[in-house]
Amino acid sequence: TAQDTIKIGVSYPTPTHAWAAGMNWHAEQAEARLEALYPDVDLILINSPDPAAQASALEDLVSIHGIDALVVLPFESEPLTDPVLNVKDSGALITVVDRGLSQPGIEDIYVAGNNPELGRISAQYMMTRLETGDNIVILRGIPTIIDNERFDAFMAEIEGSGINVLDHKHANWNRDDGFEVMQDFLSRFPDIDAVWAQDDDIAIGVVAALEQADRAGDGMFVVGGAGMKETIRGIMDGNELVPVDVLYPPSMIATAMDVTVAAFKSNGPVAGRYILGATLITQENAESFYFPDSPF
Amino acid sequence: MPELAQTDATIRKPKIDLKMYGPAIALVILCIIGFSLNTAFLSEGNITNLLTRSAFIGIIAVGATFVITAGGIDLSVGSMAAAIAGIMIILMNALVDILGTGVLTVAVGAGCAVLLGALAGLANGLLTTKGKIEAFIVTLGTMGIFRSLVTYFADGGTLSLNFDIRGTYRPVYYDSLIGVPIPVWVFIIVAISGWFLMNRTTFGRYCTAIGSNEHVAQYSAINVNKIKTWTYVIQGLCVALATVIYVPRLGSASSSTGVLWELEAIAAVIIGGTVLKGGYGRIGGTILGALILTTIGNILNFTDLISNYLNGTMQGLIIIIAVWLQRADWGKSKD
Amino acid sequence: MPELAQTDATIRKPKIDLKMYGPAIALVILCIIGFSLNTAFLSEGNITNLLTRSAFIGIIAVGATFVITAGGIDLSVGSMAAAIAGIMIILMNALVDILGTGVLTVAVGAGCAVLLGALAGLANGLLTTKGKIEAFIVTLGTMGIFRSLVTYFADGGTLSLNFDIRGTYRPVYYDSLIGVPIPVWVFIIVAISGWFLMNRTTFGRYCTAIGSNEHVAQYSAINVNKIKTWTYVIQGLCVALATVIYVPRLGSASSSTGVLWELEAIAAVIIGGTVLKGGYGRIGGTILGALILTTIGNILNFTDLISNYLNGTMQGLIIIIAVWLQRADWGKSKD
Amino acid sequence: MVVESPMASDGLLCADSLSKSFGTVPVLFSVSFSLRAGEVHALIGENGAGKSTLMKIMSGFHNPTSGRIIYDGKPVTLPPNGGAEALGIVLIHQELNLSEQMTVTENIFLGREIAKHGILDRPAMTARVVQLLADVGLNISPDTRISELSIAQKQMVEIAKAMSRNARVLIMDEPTAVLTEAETNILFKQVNRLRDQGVAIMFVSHKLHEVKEISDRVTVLRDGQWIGTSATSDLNLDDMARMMVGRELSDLYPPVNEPNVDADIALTVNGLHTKNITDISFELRRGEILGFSGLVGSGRTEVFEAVCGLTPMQAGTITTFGNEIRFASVAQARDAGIVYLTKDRKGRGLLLNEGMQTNLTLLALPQFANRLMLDRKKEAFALTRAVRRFDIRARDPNVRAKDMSGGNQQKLLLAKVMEADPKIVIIDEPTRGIDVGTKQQIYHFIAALAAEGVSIVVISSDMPEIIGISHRVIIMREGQIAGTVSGRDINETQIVRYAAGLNEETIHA
Ligand SMILES: Nc1ncnc2c1ncn2[C@@H]1O[C@H](COP(=O)(O)OP(=O)(O)OP(=O)(O)O)[C@@H](O)[C@H]1O
Ligand SMILES: Nc1ncnc2c1ncn2[C@@H]1O[C@H](COP(=O)(O)OP(=O)(O)OP(=O)(O)O)[C@@H](O)[C@H]1O
Ligand SMILES: [Mg+2]
Ligand SMILES: [Mg+2]
Repeated sequence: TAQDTIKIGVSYPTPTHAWAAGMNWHAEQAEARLEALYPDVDLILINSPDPAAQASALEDLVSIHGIDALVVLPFESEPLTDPVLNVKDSGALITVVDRGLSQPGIEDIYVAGNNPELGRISAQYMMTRLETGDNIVILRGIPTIIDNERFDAFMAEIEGSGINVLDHKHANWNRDDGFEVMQDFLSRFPDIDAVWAQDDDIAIGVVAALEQADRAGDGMFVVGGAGMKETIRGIMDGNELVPVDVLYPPSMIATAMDVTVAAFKSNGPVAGRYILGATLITQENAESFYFPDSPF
Repeated sequence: MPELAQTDATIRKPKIDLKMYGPAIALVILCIIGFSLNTAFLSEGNITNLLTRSAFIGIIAVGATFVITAGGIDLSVGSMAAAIAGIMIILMNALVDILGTGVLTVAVGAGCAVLLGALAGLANGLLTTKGKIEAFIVTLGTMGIFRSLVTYFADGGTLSLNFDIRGTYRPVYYDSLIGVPIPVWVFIIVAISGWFLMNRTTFGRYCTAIGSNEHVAQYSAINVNKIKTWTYVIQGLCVALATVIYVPRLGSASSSTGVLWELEAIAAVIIGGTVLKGGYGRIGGTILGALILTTIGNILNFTDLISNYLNGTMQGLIIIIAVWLQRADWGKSKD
Repeated sequence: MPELAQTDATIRKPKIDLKMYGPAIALVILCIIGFSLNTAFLSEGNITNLLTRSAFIGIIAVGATFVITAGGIDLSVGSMAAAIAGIMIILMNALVDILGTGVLTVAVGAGCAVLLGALAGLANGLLTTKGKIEAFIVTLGTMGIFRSLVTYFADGGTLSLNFDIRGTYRPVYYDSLIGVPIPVWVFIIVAISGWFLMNRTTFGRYCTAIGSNEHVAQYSAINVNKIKTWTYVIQGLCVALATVIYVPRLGSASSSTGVLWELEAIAAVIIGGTVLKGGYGRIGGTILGALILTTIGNILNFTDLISNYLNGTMQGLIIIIAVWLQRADWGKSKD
Repeated sequence: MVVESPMASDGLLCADSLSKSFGTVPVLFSVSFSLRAGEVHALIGENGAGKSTLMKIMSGFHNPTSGRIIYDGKPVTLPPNGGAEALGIVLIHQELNLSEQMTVTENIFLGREIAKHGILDRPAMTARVVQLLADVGLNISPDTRISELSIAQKQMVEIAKAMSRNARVLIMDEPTAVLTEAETNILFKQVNRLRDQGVAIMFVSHKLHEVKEISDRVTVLRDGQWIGTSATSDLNLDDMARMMVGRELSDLYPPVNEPNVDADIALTVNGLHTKNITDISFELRRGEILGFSGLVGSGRTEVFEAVCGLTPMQAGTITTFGNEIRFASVAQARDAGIVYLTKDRKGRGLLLNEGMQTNLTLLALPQFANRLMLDRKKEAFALTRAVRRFDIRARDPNVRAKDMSGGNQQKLLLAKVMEADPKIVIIDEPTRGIDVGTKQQIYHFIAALAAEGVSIVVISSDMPEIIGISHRVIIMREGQIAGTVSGRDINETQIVRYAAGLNEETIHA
């Protein structure tokens, strides 16, 4: 009967770029898999275009669907803390994904990637390839906490290495902006040795600009991030321009859904924190991160 | 004048304008759809949520009704809300050291927010009237300026309200008075004042006259620039008020706060029957327009029949149909 | 007729309209600023980049000039570009199996894109004219619809062109003819055709008449609805053309393609001197407006003097100042 | 006087029992008459009688509710929106139908461009326009924007536009309302030329002496009904007026009271300069009616727009009742008791999409408000009063201004400025488009106001009107005062001599 159904709301931002689309794909896969496995589990997926809409969606999940548990990937940490707290007050189990809330102790389960780690690993790779006096430029994401965490960790790590950061501009995790900002960097700086693009989408635009300007050779390389399947494919094939990638797995939402369902279905305790690493993907290990069916 | 007397009877026939009820009918249809999808739609909790949510866009749209009626447009409202929210948060956080975390801090913060709103509106208004720059360009410019200011203040991240003040401030969004949430009360008050101002005062009449024909307004002893500037100030005040009740909801502001609110507000105004070119404004319609927009979003959260990706399609279709219902010449065959 | 002759002298004075040159002056000032920040600004490479980038917004803005001159507005162009790009990519990928990866596939894909553009414009036009719904609402609605369609097709992510076709198609963006990149050639051709259509044909004159006073146009036996619909079709064609040269750049489309292009296009039109309320359109100004907007972005990438977060502030200020320069009554004292 | 039968089907364009209602409001009742080739047929009637409506039906702009139009002996359904021009039926609208932002050439050829495959032949059009403008004696550049022209010039452009159409039937709805005599004479020359070419011409006017001068036959409408059609030669002006109004008219002009030369000075203008006028000085006494005469564009309007704060002043002083003032806005002028009634009732006078009440109270709105709050009962009362006082005839009390007849719009505008209870009233072209009956009412009204001590300035291009009601007349020429006449000197010869610059007078003396 309806009363016995376990309703689990899953709320995350509307995908507007490839990584988020990958996340959405993993969420939908997990929904189908889990609902087939447990007929009494109903997962309700809702995505929202901005923080206020996500707050509204959380209200609706409680007032209309009467959920028993919530899996939430907050648009932003701060604004969604209170709304998630309200859901918790309704008695639901809370699983937070990726971006932590600004107040500790609300979530029962936490599943996340590691943004500072992504910046740090990227910087460490740069330092293995570059020497004192070499120049890099940075293309950042959309001005947000995620971007700041990645960028600050990168800058802290590279500090004192003698590598010059010529400039950093926001390319908004977007291929077009990546292309245009890189074009302008190329006009402006005659000597660039490497590019940290932070994200695989930006990296695609950067590569196009490098090729157009004929500056893709001479040991130039680009480090993106996240683990887009085309990028990983390129790494497997030995692409010298984009030789590595730093993982930020979009499948974390599926992990979170699994753990949340397990909280109702398994006997052991599942509450706790699950932090996924920011693995450096190289030609050696690329194969195990390659999902050809995912949109990302 | 016998000929006047004789035609009189024919004329006084009450003219029921079906189009007046267009927005109301659209809203009722939406409610029926919502109810049939899930009876919880008409639950008290959901209705309350709906009204509370409509309050933001509704309050801003009331201001936009004045601007549009007087022939202007304001694209900056969403960014203005974000900037006001950001500055208010910075201010309140700073005031904690001086005034503590009590009601006083909140009151001072809210007061400054209102002042900022008025000033931002004044800037838009003066640039449009004294600067003689198209309202579209002025407010497109200030839209960019306000938005980047909040990004700058937040250093690209999020500005958060001090946790202790949040406790003091929270009730402004979450509490109720006689069963009606406080934001809804504010909405009601703004709506009634707006209606009154538009329909029962010289100011409203002047807005209509200016939007209708600026030359005639000028020749009729109306201070066109002053009235136009005031419409932007009112818009700014409405944005500030909406922000004051918005901040306790999420306790923070970032560069993504209020994105696209300007389009939603203008859409609410026009769905409500106000004419975009000016000269005819309907506050009541605007309120209904805001409710319609919120209800569409609410209904789409009710069902997973439709791919989430197609939300935009549904919204677009419903908006177009809602306006078409009231604009088409239903009465024509009866003439 | 002495009494009529007397006004003659006042009128025949050749009026040099300083305002006409406003956008050109603004552009020159920007270039000087750019050059003083970094001499590489005027390098051939950067100028080529600038012109090529301007081509997208410029081509779309030429279409927008017609829509706005005839008193309409089209908010859907950015989403329309994304949707057309998405469908074109899906189509080309599907055609590989039938037609191979040669020029034919690209040509068929591009042809379909143009057709889609015309159809999308036709939909906007008919909803506005036959449906009697405000252009603002129609295109706000179709903006949501087109955007969500591309998100749907791309499953929220990115649609990528088959790698082999990309090789065939790539030159359309990256190659040059007599030293001028192909997108710039397209831009030039669209600009000249647009100018000709606006200033030298009955169609352009009818657009002006309709935007100036719809009633007068109608009483002059002009088919108002037909002309207005055509302006949207032209807008759609321009969007399609811009898309056809945009896709080979990165070979992909996603839900973030073309976001805010509508506002950029409208801003370009108005910076160029066209009046938002209609009745006065200047294609030449629009071209300059598009160049100004691209140059602002370019200059901001050329300096790290200004916090990244304040880019929006700079853009907003420059837009307002550029328009103010041409709108203020400079000539007043000289009259 | 021979009244013809209503239906004579010998004409080129005939109305056969045309009726028209707007919604439920009937405006025309089974009107029939015929228009012959090579005649000038005048149509006269009171404001709101239905003349414009009838003309619009006969040129396809309105559909009749019942009845037929017979053209060339065959019943036709005319194409809408000016499409009838293709059949040779051209209408000059009572209200100007020009696109303000476009140039003279663009307007004259709007919808009828000379073009090959849609590509404009601009030299051909310019050449044609130069010719047309010369024909109507308008010496302006074909590239002038309409917004830069005076109303009279706009009207002449409308006439040139109609001439360019090679009409078989030319219908002119009050073309001379805004023209001075000189321009009217040019128009009549063109009309005569067209008549000789066999064009059928319909001429609507409230200026009965013009009707007498130009027309061959006259048709009278009253309250939407056909009253009669006669040969013009059979009628004198009084007959026409009687047929229109349905009663005998007493004197058109009220007796002119002797002005009180000792009365206080209400307004003094000294050395006024603006963009187009130089060194204007005059005085206006309490209870005086001061006429301002002069040719089109002589700057009369600009003098008073400057006085009321509508046009920036470059030099000079203005004194009212002893206080030197300089109004920054119309509101200040109104509060000081000075109001200005514009001659551009459509562009500057009335909100066309609003009803009578909104328009009536707009200028004096603060009087109808208590601390911002509108007193709607007071407004409604004011409307009732104004309708009675100015005999505003609207069959539908909720009618929008744009649907009122031209003359009734003018009356509403007069009522609007009078709501401000002014001490000084400046009326620009007070009786433009007003029927004789109402004209008489307005003249008596002006005289009564003056008798109450209100000072009145009448700017008019209607010479008999200026002569008939003014105590004193100032004549302007090329932005300067050319002369002042008063008492017995107020006659046509004197005024024309000053206006044409034949009498020289030192003004400062
Ligand atoms: N579109 C309309 N809708 C409603 N009523 C109208 C419309 N057009 C005209 N009327 C009414 O029809 C009547 C006749 O108007 P019409 O303009 O034909 O008068 P007229 O004889 O030309 O008067 P005038 O001498 O003042 O120009 C008026 O009462 C007017 O208000
Ligand atoms: N060439 C022009 N360009 C722009 N505005 C003009 C021009 N000529 C006149 N005007 C404006 O038109 C209005 C009336 O002009 P003016 O005072 O010359 O007319 P007038 O003497 O009253 O003649 P009439 O009323 O017979 O046309 C004024 O506001 C004036 O500024
Ligand atoms: Mg499900
Ligand atoms: Mg008339």
